[in-house]
Amino acid sequence: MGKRVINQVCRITRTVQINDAYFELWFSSPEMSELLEPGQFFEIMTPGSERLRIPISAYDKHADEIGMMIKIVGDGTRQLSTLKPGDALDVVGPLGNSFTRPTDKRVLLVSGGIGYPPMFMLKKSLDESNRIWWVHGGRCKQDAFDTDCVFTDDGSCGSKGFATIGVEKALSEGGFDWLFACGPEPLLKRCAELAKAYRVQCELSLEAYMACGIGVCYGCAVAIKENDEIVYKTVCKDGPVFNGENVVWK
Amino acid sequence: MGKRVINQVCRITRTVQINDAYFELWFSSPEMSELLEPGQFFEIMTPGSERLRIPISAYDKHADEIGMMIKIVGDGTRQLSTLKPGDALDVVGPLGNSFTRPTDKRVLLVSGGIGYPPMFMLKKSLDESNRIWWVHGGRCKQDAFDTDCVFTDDGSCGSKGFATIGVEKALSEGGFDWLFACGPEPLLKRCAELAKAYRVQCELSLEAYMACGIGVCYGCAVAIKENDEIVYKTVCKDGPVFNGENVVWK
Amino acid sequence: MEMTARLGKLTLKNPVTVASGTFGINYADFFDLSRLGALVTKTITMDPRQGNKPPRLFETECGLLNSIGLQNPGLEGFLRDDLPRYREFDTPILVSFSGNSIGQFRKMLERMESFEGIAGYEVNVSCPNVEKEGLAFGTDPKVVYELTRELAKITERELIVKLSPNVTDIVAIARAAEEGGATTIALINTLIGMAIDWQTGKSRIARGGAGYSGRAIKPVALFQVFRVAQNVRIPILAMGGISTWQDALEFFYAGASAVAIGTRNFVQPDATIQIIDGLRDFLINNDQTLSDIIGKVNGIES
Amino acid sequence: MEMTARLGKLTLKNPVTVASGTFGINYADFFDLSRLGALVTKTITMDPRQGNKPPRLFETECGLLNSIGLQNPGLEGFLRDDLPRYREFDTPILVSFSGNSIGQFRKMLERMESFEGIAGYEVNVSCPNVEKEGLAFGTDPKVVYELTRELAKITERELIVKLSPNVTDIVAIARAAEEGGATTIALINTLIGMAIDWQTGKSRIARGGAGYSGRAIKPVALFQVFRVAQNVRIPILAMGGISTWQDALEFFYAGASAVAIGTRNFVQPDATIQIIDGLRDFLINNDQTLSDIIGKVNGIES
Ligand SMILES: Cc1cc2nc3c(=O)[nH]c(=O)nc-3n(C[C@H](O)[C@H](O)[C@H](O)COP(=O)(O)OP(=O)(O)OC[C@H]3O[C@@H](n4cnc5c(N)ncnc54)[C@H](O)[C@@H]3O)c2cc1C
Ligand SMILES: Cc1cc2nc3c(=O)[nH]c(=O)nc-3n(C[C@H](O)[C@H](O)[C@H](O)COP(=O)(O)OP(=O)(O)OC[C@H]3O[C@@H](n4cnc5c(N)ncnc54)[C@H](O)[C@@H]3O)c2cc1C
Ligand SMILES: Cc1cc2nc3c(=O)[nH]c(=O)nc-3n(C[C@H](O)[C@H](O)[C@H](O)COP(=O)(O)O)c2cc1C
Ligand SMILES: Cc1cc2nc3c(=O)[nH]c(=O)nc-3n(C[C@H](O)[C@H](O)[C@H](O)COP(=O)(O)O)c2cc1C
Ligand code: FES
Ligand code: FES
Repeated sequence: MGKRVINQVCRITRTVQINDAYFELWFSSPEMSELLEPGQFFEIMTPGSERLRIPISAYDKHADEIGMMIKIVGDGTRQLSTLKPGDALDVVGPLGNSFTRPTDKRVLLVSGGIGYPPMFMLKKSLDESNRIWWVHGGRCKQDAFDTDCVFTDDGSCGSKGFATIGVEKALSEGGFDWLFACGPEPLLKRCAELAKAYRVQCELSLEAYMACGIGVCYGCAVAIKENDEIVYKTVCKDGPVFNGENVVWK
Repeated sequence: MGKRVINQVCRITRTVQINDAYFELWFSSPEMSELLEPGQFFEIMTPGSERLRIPISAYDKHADEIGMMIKIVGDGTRQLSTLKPGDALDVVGPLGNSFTRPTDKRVLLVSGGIGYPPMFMLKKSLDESNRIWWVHGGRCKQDAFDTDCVFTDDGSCGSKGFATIGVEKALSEGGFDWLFACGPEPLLKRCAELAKAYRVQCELSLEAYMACGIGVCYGCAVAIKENDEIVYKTVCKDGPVFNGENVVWK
Repeated sequence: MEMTARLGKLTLKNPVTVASGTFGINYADFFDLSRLGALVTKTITMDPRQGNKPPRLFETECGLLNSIGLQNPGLEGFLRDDLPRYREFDTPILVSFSGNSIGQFRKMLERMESFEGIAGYEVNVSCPNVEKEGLAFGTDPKVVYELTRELAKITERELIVKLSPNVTDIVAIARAAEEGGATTIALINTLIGMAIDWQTGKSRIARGGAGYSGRAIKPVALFQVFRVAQNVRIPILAMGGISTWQDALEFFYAGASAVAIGTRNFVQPDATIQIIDGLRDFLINNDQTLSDIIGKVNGIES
Repeated sequence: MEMTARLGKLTLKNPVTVASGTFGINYADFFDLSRLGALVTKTITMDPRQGNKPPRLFETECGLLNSIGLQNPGLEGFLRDDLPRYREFDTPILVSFSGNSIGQFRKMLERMESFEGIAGYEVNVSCPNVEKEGLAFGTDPKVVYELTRELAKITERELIVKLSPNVTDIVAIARAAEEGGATTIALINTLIGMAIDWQTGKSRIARGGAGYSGRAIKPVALFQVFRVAQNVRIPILAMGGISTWQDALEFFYAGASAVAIGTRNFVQPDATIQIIDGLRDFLINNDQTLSDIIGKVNGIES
């Protein structure tokens, strides 16, 4: 790929507690900020940690500052949530490929839960010539973020039900050229199916358990169709963004 | 032995930073305080720890409050040094046997470094009819505590040299009936030799790496002469106090 | 909540016991030992044993090294001093024992047969076999088969064979024990590890190599339990790094019928009770019984 | 500071390399790979391999489970695409490879012999042997001896045999490799472990069992290195949970001539460099050389 990956101990510049489960973490790195593209991610850890790094997507950037949005789901993310401005964060990145950025198209963004941050960054980087509609789904109010159309499983915010309802509605109204999605696998799978049915180009950002993050260990394999063959690609290096048509679902 | 051992989560009532390396930790436990005798120890940990408990001698007590004096030597003791009043401490104890308490005798107390706390408690509990002389040795000023006669390896406090000089001096002046000691092995060994040479009764408090702390795992074995046989005794249950004559030195 | 566990010929009131050598009567200070599903004793040998030179213990980053060397009062000392105290508790007593030849194993078992209050035996085959150049009994399926068969002939009690994990083919050994007449397989005994003080080059344990237990070995134990469960029909008593009731559930899913807690007792003296309570609450909350879980691991595709 | 290390036929500029499968050219983004004592490639096989079904990774409390299944581009793909890139660095390239029969191992080695820029081979014998009912090559001393002898006949290059720790008698296997003509023994490959999601009963790894590496296995690796060092004359390349230069020192004391860093690379991409620098500083501060340390473990009494 030829893209450079950097390992730096960076300073936390800002933290935002969004709600009980989600927080933002901002760090400063002119070098990474310059390289960063939407869809890419970082492998981060607090210095001295003995555990694997935690893969986290880029969410936003302001000049030298890079923002991430993180959901507390276990020990590692809980530990990250205790960081304060001035603390050190050991970052490897930017990692992985990025989304296609169309111009002058109708674009459907779809995010589920913590799939929100990469979509946010993609949206910001899309040319103004595009017309964008963003459907977001979450389990409850906590997982609901400001988008054009919000669904929650329990109806505590936006419409009740799965985001796929909103996706299908949007696509069935027609006119979309592109669908970009990030979120849980069932959502992505449905997006791929709908995109195919409605003949919309589709790029999905996948997740996988990761170790190296740079394409050497083959730990983060995902089955991808390539010239009618099924091969295992690395989510960390060949992805995380894949053409929706090529993903082989479990 | 029939003595009861308690496992309690206690409150830290007080902490004292003695110097960079030593601190005091006080916790409250009416039950343990009642049972406690000088020479005994506790196995302590911060609740939730995954590591073996840390054996720490009783240092002092005031009514329900029990004090320990701890030297920071590694991760576990460093972690303990961060505890604050009100924090929880998971304590197993009191453990092990205790010193003989003579009456109306001349008693020599000897401590080396972190061997100080059990001697402190022993001294407090000795009958006023006894006449006591206490020799303490340490590596440097930090390890020197208030006693009748202090030695440091580097001469930074008290006399320069090993505590054994003070022990020999005291014994050679004669009149001692008892020697109690706690500290590093070479010191204890020399005390045992000197006690024998000067025909003084001798009890030593030994250390060993421990797991269970209650005499079931046989991990803390020390070789002890018993009826002309050499057997392995447990420091945690048969000890930590042994008759100096019976200890088999490496 | 019904939590009984079948272990060979026994029905335990719950599926949690203790790992040999990590527990003793002294734990009665902390809780009522009758609450345990069973009580496994420290391994005893025919003659008293002094054990190994100290230092015998060292805690590594995630586990424990021990080199006790089976220090124990010998069979007669055990029968005279310890067994009566074990019998005071309302839970089956399983006596762990080891010999240096098949004949010695048999003699020990014969002697114990005449004592009441022993529900069964745990045969520790990790010890050197004097008849086979000191190779551990547990490394040779033929020897394990013969030993088990000899012992099965002379007892009607529960006969657990406890395996060492340090073998090329654990399944072959487990099958040999099953064929020989074992009624339960226990695994795993400790791995073998070492630690050296990098500042001085001194071995942390006087003997060099030492038994390695605790959290670090859990994945290894889980895999061996899984493998054996796939290949034998008798129940499995699982151990190896189990510290929480969640750990215990992993072992049940892998195929264990009961679990034993070892190294964790040193950290948390009532670990067994916390695990029993945690399991019971889990089963109640999920409206499940153990049999819904035992051996029901899923998601494996090759 | 003089830190050269002798490894069989090679003299390395320092005693630190990488463990096969945990490293690749991409690490050149983080530091100059020429600083490494040597570069060991991921294991390659004759034909390209897809690898195992995901999920392939799971981090346990103190280690890592992996089930990659030797995904690799095959020998020709490696020689065409990867080897030229490896050769750009000023450090010996050691190609790790594996076959499914002695014949296939030999063919692969013969093909590689005709390529420049390969300093030696690391023979991965942890793979199933199709000629012996799929039992791993590395579990049978006879097979290891034959395989090594066949390969030693046809190369003058450094010939490392990398052993699996999952055997009853590691010394027998190491001796077989030595007798067959190996110039270095590498150990250990991964233990085998498993993890299950206690909430769902799902195996964390699609294949069930998986390679277990990282800090948790360090004591096991150290003991096996010690045992083998006591029993063979050829040098040992040690690996298994090494994360710091202090860890590396333990392995040198146990008898290793060089060390390889594996799982730790994932946490700290420049772990190897930190270890090299730490070792150098230690040796300077103590006015020692590696040979003052290698094999000099003390304090062992039995
Ligand atoms: C490319 C990519 C981008 C991501 N972006 C974000 C993001 O922007 N914000 C966010 O909150 N989360 C993101 N995640 C998910 C995040 O990495 C996990 O939530 C985190 O690793 C959980 O760690 P933990 O220690 O808190 O929880 P744990 O208790 O360790 O694990 C919880 C779950 O997280 C997953 N996980 C754990 N370790 C890893 C690992 N090493 N690699 C991958 N998954 C793992 C597992 O599925 C596990 O079941 C992303 C993941 C990937 C792969
Ligand atoms: C009966 C007894 C009474 C003690 N009383 C005191 C006291 O009053 N004050 C005090 O400061 N220290 C006391 N110690 C020593 C104290 O237990 C150790 O310093 C402590 O365990 C070190 O733990 P760490 O994690 O800080 O250091 P680590 O880095 O883990 O170890 C440093 C050294 O401490 C020793 N040690 C580590 N773990 C154990 C263990 N489980 N059992 C025994 N020794 C261990 C080892 O020799 C090791 O080399 C006592 C020890 C014993 C056995
Ligand atoms: C200090 C200690 C002593 C042990 N003694 C014995 C023993 O006498 N007999 C035996 O079969 N296993 C013995 N074991 C092994 C344990 O019973 C158990 O199989 C092993 O430690 C794995 O379980 P754990 O990780 O939960 O401790 C001992 C383990 C330890 C730590
Ligand atoms: C993800 C991963 C992939 C591995 N791939 C290989 C391999 O291809 N060939 C091999 O010989 N060993 C392989 N190993 C084993 C390592 O080389 C090493 O022997 C083992 O992980 C122990 O070292 P460590 O604990 O430092 O990782 C792999 C290990 C891991 C974690
Ligand atoms: S995480 Fe190692 S290849 Fe993707
Ligand atoms: S520490 Fe277990 S017997 Fe003393």
